[in-house]
Amino acid sequence: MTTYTLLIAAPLFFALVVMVSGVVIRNIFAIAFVIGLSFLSISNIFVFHAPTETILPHFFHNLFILLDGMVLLFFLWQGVKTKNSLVKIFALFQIVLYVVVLLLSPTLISNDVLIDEISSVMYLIINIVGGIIIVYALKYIESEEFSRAKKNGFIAMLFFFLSVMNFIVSTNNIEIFFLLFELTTLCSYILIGYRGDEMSVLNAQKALWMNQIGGVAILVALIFSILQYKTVYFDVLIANIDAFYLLPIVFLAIAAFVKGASIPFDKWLLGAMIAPTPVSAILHSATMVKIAPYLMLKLAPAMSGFVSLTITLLGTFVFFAASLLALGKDYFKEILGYSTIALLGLMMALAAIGTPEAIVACLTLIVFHAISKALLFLQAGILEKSFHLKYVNDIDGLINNSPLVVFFIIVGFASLTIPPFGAFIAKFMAIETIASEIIKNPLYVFALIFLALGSAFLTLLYFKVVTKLFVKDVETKTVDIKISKFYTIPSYLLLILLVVGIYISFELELLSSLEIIVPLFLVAIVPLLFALILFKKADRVKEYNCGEKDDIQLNMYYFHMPSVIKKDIAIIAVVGMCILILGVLL
Amino acid sequence: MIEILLILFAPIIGGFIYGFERVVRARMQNRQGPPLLQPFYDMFKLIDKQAFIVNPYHTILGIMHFITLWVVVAFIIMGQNLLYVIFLHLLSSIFLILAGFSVKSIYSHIGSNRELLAALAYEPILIMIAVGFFMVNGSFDIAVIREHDASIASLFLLFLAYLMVMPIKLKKSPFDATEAHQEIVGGVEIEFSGIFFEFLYMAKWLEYIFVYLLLMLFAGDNIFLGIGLFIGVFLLLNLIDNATARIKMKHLIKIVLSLGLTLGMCNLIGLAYV
Amino acid sequence: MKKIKVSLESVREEIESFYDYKKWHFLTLNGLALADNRMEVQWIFSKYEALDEVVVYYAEIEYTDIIPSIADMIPSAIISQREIVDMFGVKVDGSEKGLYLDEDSIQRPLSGCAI
Amino acid sequence: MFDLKKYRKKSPWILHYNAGSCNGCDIEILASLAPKYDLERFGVINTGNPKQSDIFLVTGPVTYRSRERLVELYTQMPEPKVVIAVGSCTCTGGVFRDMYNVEDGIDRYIPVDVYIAGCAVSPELIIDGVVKALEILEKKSKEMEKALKLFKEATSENGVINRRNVALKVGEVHEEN
Amino acid sequence: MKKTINIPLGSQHISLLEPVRFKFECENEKIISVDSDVGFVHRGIERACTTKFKFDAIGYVVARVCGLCAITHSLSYTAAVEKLLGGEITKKAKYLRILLLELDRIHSHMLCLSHTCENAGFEAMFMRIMGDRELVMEIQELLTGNRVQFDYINIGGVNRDINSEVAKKIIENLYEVKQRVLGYMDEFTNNWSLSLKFKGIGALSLDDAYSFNAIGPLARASGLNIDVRNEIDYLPFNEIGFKMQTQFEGDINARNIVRLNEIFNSILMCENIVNGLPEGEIFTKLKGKPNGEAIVRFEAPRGELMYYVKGNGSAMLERVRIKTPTFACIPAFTHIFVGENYADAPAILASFDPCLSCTAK
Amino acid sequence: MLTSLIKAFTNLFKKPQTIDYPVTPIIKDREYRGLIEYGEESCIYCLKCEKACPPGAILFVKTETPSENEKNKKGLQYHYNPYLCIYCSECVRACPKPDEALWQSNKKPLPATKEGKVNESWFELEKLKKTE
Ligand code: NFV
Ligand code: SF4
Ligand code: SF4
Ligand code: SF4
Repeated sequence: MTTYTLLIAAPLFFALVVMVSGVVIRNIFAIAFVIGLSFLSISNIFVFHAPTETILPHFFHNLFILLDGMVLLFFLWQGVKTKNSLVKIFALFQIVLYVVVLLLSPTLISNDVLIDEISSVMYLIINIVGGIIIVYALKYIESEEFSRAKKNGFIAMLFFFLSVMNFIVSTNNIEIFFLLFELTTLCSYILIGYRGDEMSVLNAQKALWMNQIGGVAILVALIFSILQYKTVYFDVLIANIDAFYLLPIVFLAIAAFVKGASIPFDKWLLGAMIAPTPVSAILHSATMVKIAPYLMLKLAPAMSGFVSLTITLLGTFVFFAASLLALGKDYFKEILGYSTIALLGLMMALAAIGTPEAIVACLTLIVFHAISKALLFLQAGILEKSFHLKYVNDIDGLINNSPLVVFFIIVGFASLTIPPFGAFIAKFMAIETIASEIIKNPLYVFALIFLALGSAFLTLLYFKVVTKLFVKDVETKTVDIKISKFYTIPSYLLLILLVVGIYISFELELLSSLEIIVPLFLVAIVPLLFALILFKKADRVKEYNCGEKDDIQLNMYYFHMPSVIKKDIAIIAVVGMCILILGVLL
Repeated sequence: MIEILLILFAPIIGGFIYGFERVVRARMQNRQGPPLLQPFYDMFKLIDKQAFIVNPYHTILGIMHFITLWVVVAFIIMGQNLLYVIFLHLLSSIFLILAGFSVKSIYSHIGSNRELLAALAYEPILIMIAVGFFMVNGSFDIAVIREHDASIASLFLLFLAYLMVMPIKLKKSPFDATEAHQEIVGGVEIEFSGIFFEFLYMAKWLEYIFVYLLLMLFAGDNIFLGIGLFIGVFLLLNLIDNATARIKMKHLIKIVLSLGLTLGMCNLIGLAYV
Repeated sequence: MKKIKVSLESVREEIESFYDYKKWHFLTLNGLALADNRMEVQWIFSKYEALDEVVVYYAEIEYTDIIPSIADMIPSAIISQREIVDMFGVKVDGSEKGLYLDEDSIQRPLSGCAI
Repeated sequence: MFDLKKYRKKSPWILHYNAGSCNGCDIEILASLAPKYDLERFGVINTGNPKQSDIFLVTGPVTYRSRERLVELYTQMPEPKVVIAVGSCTCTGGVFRDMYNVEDGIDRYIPVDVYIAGCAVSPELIIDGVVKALEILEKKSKEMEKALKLFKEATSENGVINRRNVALKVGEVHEEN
Repeated sequence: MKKTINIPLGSQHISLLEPVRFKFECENEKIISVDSDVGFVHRGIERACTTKFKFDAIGYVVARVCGLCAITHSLSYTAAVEKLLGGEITKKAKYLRILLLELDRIHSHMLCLSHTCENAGFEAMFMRIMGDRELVMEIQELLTGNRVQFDYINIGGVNRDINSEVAKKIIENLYEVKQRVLGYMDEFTNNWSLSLKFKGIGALSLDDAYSFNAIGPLARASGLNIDVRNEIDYLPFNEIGFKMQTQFEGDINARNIVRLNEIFNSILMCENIVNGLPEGEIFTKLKGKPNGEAIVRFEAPRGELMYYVKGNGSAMLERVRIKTPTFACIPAFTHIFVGENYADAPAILASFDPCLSCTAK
Repeated sequence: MLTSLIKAFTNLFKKPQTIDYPVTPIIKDREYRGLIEYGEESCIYCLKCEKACPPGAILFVKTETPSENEKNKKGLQYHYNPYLCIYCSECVRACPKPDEALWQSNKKPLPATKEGKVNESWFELEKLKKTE
């Protein structure tokens, strides 16, 4: 048995086990499973030498077709049941297209499973970060008011999700990819609608129909691919690609945009906030949306010239626009959501550029983004559960109550902005690649501008949150509020991952050692100083308030985003995509 | 060796520039002005004074701002990657902004907010300048840029854009809304006192060094051109400082961002075609 | 200077019928301590672009009386009303104390009975 | 030895508070910052921020509303600091002496180091006063200034100096004497 | 969810000369409501005038209501007492009174302009105007012996005579000032950054000016023709070339232009006075004690100042009521602030030229 | 804006307007209203100045050792507080013998320090005066 089969099969089994047991046993099992999965994914790296290739037996193909049919019919049924015409239409559309695909039988056969470096990296993220989130979810779900079975089902679903994700990054067959794509849609549909109230159901449906657009796009791509290249395999498709017939690639890219919740498909990811926080965490960091950059990376070798440029521009535009839109938000998770969308845009842009440097940058960003976002979402959950806070405006002076959470939040945001963390490295490398790209094609200047503006907006955005944490008066006393170990330990683990990540980027020499060590030192020295120097002896006085003594009311500036801007941005994005398709068609 | 000396004495050189500028400004306003060494007198006085703190974070972040800025200057002098330097400089601003946010003082808060918005305005332009240097010299390394010929001719539009960034960083009108003594009493620095304020005060000197070192990059390996640029821009900045009022944050962002980005874009596209 | 005596009840009507905001402007509300615990309140108006045409409406009241407010007709009167409340300790409709005086300073200093 | 104390004299930063004056002295302070008298040549900066100032220029007899603000600003100034009473009315009450809403001069509330007479003081007098104040500043220790007779004891809880609400009300003063 | 910030301006603030307290409630930096407290400088002069000082000393006391418009205060009070005492003062005394009144207006307006510039972040302009203002201060000192509190006006006339040397100096300096002010005019109309700061900011419409009873430059900038110099006859303003200055925009810039034009007009008046000074005594002794009531209005630099004086035939007066221009304008001020940017607030405030020591007395 | 630029530039090469006070002290104008001075010999002790002074900066207080002026029947001593005086010169105008007994000089009042006990000593005098 190869590792990948274990990675795919084991979580399925875990899901079943977790389903049946009681709390304590379930927790023990789940933790054990997570540890196991992590080890597996790590060992995969060490075992890994050359790409693994496997052709699955015919039986599996039939099974998958059956499953696919079931999933699509389920969607249709859901559409009928909830009377949501969009869901219905897209489900029907998919069924029709799927039938067409099945009728056209491809001739060029290749491996169904192909595991390369990128997959191995994805394994790491999915299993380790995802696993950590599951551990966190164990406690989180206990604080909700659901039946025992439903709670267990939740954990099981998460494991199932991991399995699907593990598979999706190993497959080479676009048909299987389509199935798994639909399965993730299904998972997210169930998880988002998990709470079962009106809002959840609505948002789940939104996620459903939007993700089905991705399915449609994949199917269209499949059809074009079969018609022109007679294959349903990524590697064959990419190897035989004809620079004048990129339609399948473009449609796959659009599917990626849908999964990556790029503008204008951003609604579903934001709607997903309604679900329990671990769901958001897992969607944003380890699973689901990560399909988008992964797919792009897979397609990268096939892209060139116009397509590469347009997707880069689109990606950077999304980066810019999403961070702009996020400025108008107040809800903590929503801010995180938009920043995910933005960074996904950047990842896809980087993947589309496709130079080796860009791909390294993209991978770094994927890894670090997963860790940081997971960390931040866990904190969002803690804020919700332990402090009953949701809006950034309310987290005034959190540092007085829980320095630990504040520390985590700050580390989370810092790791997305400042050197020497991976997100920074990626941004840095992105600028470098784009800069060298401009020499070839001046239109990349716009990508640069979007990137520069977007990163400035993102910084601004992170401050929107960080601002409020610190506020401390001369007189306020610090009251420590205890937080459950189940919450803090996953955070610590993620923190360790971050450090490991920095170490690895140090090893890989993504930046010169000086460039990593110095800022790391600078950043790390601050909490140390916090801990060591308390200025016990220094005299303290009140803040200057014009000599007055009444209470001060503080707030970060807020940015009102008129809906016109939102509409304009969506229109620009749609137009961009149309240009992409039209340009390829012509 | 000389580099190490330069790094060590960077704040002092900055202090001289600052002191000289105060004299020049006074003269431009028809006044006698303080002595040239005034910044150092201030420094010694501040060291000697009682220091109040509001909370420890505030103080530490303020000190970190100074240290990081020093590191930035050191990196420039050592000829590191320009893009990296710009980001590191952003880190130093971030420390300052966080410091401003960490106290419960309204003016400090507004100052931080404005500082943040100002960073929004000048960061993209600085990045474009770095890219411009890359396109001319084929490298982001400052050491390489210093060895090449003066790039001011090919980067002239970006140079103009940089001229707009300088007053923001040096807190000079018309773009000094972040400090705005008459509105928010100095903004971020308001709650610092005594020796802790001293760090911020010296950070200002380092800011001078940072800004003018970046300016000198436009002159490449031509030292005389560099000095000429320094003197010319120094005079120009002070003249403009004395001929304009402070404009609002809103206008600042609009002007700097739109004008700066257009200039930068034209320049980069032009470079790509040439 | 023309002085017109009014009673407290009718002052609002008188002023309403007389005051045209494009012709007259309200100067101030004046108070005057009289003997035996009475005071005189004066509403002083002057005419735009006329040679020294000042009209004074006045009423003699007790300190316990409530003076009607004219702030709805003449928004700028609000501050004079607050002043007279502070200085004489009388009540004016809708005007609270505390324009000048703190709790611990001498109250109603201009009235005959400062405390 | 390198004596830091002598630099106090060279960089006095001022804070100006108007505790109820008639403006006459305030505009003269402004005038003394202006080109003709140019206090900045002594290193003076008008910081407007108590936490960074050394010299407290007060004008006006203290009105009731200003008392607490005056004390608040005074406590926010780090040591060593000097207080200059600018103008006759600040020194002793001037014409406003015995009016019902003022206290006669600011030295009822905070210790005054230099008194400048004049109504209004002219910029030369202000410069004289500042120069005098600088001499005093150089000799001052960094001890926290002693409370005045109109102060209650300053309370200090775990390092936080709190002198708010410490100015006695007028009635209380008489009781004490 | 609260998104507003409360920004205090005062009571001690570097952009303020005097303690006044505004508490702005802001959305971001846009002011949505204003809370003001103006009573910091209340000293109780009105009461002291009736209990502590005799009527002939009050002229010097009310001058200490405010250092900027001291001359108007003592003049108004004196005029009121002279009205009660009956009797006429000499023409020369009247001319000298106007001379000082207008000089005071010039220096007060220059102060206001420079302060507005400083609060708009234009330090150089502040220094420039303050430097030129010394020219006016110089002649004031020559004329009266003090730079700010002139104590020049006495019941029955003025305290000091003017000699030819001083007259020459006045003409010289005023000519110089005129040249400088022409330069400001250019700066205020043409400077790009100042127009961003001043044009269209802090505007008061004509209708609002009427309904809020705005006075002084504030009203004249909105096009409301109110200038007490036009409405009184105890001093011969019209003889010496007074002209009303109005603008129509009502914003900071219009106020500045009104002030600049008034400076020109005042300079003209001063020159006319010095050139055509009649011969005669400067002081006539007025006998008796004030009895009856009198209302006197004068145009202070900030607008209409009103004195109500009531005497009962003894040396102690019964009531002195001071209505100052700023006091009457406070409601208008708070109205103007709403909707503006906090970044503009100091400049707007300075452009009102508020005088709190006048307001609170 | 251009004029300002030019102005600033030319100012750079001009001699600044600043006067060199206090290194070279300026002599105040002859007419400057400075400290009130008192000529003991010519005073006729009519106390008009004391009454006329608005803030009460002139006090005539009884002492043990009065000066040898035959007009001084009550044994009074002239006291003057420059820190209370508002330099209005009302006292001089009230004095029957201006320029001899009481006149306003053009001397500037000196700044006092804490040691000067500006207020305390004057309070004592006022108390003495009240108890008379
Ligand atoms: N308000 C006022 Fe005055 C004036 N002008 C008034 O009478 O300044 Ni202090
Ligand atoms: S001393 Fe005189 S001029 Fe100065 S503030 Fe007091 S009253 Fe006004
Ligand atoms: S000048 Fe005025 S205040 Fe001074 S002593 Fe004479 S009368 Fe009194
Ligand atoms: S008024 Fe003149 S003469 Fe009379 S006591 Fe005073 S100083 Fe002496």
